[in-house]
Amino acid sequence: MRNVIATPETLTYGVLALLGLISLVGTYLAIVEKDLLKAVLFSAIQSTAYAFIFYLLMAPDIVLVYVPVAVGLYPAIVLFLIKKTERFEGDGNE
Amino acid sequence: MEMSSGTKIAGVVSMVIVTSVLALAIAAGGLGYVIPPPHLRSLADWYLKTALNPYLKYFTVNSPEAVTSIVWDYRGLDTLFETTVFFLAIIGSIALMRGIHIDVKELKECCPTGMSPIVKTVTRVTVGMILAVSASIALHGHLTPGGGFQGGATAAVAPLLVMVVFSLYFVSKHGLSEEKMLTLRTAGLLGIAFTAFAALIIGYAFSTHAYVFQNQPKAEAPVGLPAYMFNALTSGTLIFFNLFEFFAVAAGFTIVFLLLSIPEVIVKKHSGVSEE
Amino acid sequence: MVMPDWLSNLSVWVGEIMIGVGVVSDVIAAIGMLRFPNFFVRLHAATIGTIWGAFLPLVGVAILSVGADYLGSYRWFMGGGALITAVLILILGPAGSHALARAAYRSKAAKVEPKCVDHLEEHIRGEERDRNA
Amino acid sequence: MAGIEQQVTTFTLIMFPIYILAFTLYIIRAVKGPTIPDTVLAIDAMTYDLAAFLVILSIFFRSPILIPTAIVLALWVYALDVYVSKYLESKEMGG
Repeated sequence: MRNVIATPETLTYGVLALLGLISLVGTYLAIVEKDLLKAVLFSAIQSTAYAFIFYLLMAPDIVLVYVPVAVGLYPAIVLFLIKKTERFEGDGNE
Repeated sequence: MEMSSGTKIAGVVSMVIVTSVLALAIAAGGLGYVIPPPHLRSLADWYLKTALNPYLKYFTVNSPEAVTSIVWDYRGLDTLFETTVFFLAIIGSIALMRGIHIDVKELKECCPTGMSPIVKTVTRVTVGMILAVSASIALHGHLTPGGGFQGGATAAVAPLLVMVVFSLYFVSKHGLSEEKMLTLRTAGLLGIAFTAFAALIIGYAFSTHAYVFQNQPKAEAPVGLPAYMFNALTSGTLIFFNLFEFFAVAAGFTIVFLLLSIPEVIVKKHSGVSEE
Repeated sequence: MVMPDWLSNLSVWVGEIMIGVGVVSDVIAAIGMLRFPNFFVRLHAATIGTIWGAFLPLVGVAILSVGADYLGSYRWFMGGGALITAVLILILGPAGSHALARAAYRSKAAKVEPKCVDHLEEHIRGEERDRNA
Repeated sequence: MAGIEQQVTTFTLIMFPIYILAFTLYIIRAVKGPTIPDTVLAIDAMTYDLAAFLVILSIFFRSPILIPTAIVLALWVYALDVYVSKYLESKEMGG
């Protein structure tokens, strides 16, 4: 009998599902986090998971454009702006 | 109000459960969502058959990389307007920072330190590698995955890294200024425009029909840019588009980061905002 | 160029052993990362993760791809890419960890916690005193 | 030569779940990490391992075009490290 559980396809789909869930968790934590520096790092987790997803979907073009923008440029822009404003998100009534 | 860690964990767990249940339901055929069949659609089949096909002389792009040939040939005008949107954003950020300029003397008095010598040495080694990788991504854009925007975004991280590690003073002392980057960006954009009109100009010179954004010869318009140059596959306009887009994107990102990394003291002084 | 069978078999075996060692150290590093008590102790686990868990398998892939004849002539490209990535990680990983550790210490973001004597703190204090004087 | 192909493919398939286990452990530390440097360190180590894994996977998928993604990933995580250290260490990002 042929083994149907451990074929490359099922493994790839399982990993895709796991990465999707990881990116979901990263996005949720980035939204609710009050410390903006930590939020940037959570969104970096999400970016890494997405880069891997695009890789597994055989789209190296997208990986090549996504990784510099989402890991190299976007955290830099946000960190520059946090440095110029405030690190902790307030309630607005202080 | 700070969220407690219990609330956070509960939120994460509930989101994971809801998403998994939804995905399982859709995969099992519920909720009325039809998953598209996995076989090749006719449009994709057409692109794959014509992207590099010397026998279909009037339909081919002469590029083995189907994505780049779609981006810069089949839907070239669309990409042109996407590029326009990107550069409008950069023009907006330049307009926001008007009146604020980079002065080397002021920077020297302000903060010329940078990070530790180990990081500086490693960055000195890596910047060359980054530029090499980005040039490879951009110039092989018509052969392997990659292209002008990818290469430009990659190259823009090199000056940004130098700016962060060595300080803005070091960068401006060695001659990287906003005006130079603006010139480079404008040259790149002009190059893109010239490449778009190249076939039209050639057609006018030989008094035949030609189209804007034309790459290879078409029926009724038998002009086109050479697919092979110096015995190497250059795919007509694709290599020029990639090259000019590379310079334009790299320079555009660098302008934004040069403006963003000006210390807050100097920004306040130039824009006339007094210290609180 | 045709490679003798024993040579390609040997390179595949060596490459697989290197990848296997790398994967095991990767898991060890991940467990250490999870179980160690604070940041400065976790740096040790991160070192294992980057050098033994990433550098070694990449060199292993480069050796393996030499013997993997079924990949055709592209195997030289793949092996070269793996080797370049390995060298990059060998340079970048320790430098990144160093920058992070230095910043964590100087900004007091993480607590230095089994500590008997701290020469760096005295040194930084001395520097500050000199600057103020 | 089919023997080598079969051997390498089976070997990679066995390595697959172990790598995923390691990534999951790193992610748990990155999400839990009490301080900022902990999170960055976990993401850092995870992404270097991910770069190695991507190269192994491109041997598994037999497609050489997937190799450059690993180089790009390894380069940019270093950039993330440097940004966060600079943020923690100094008063100005451009200083």
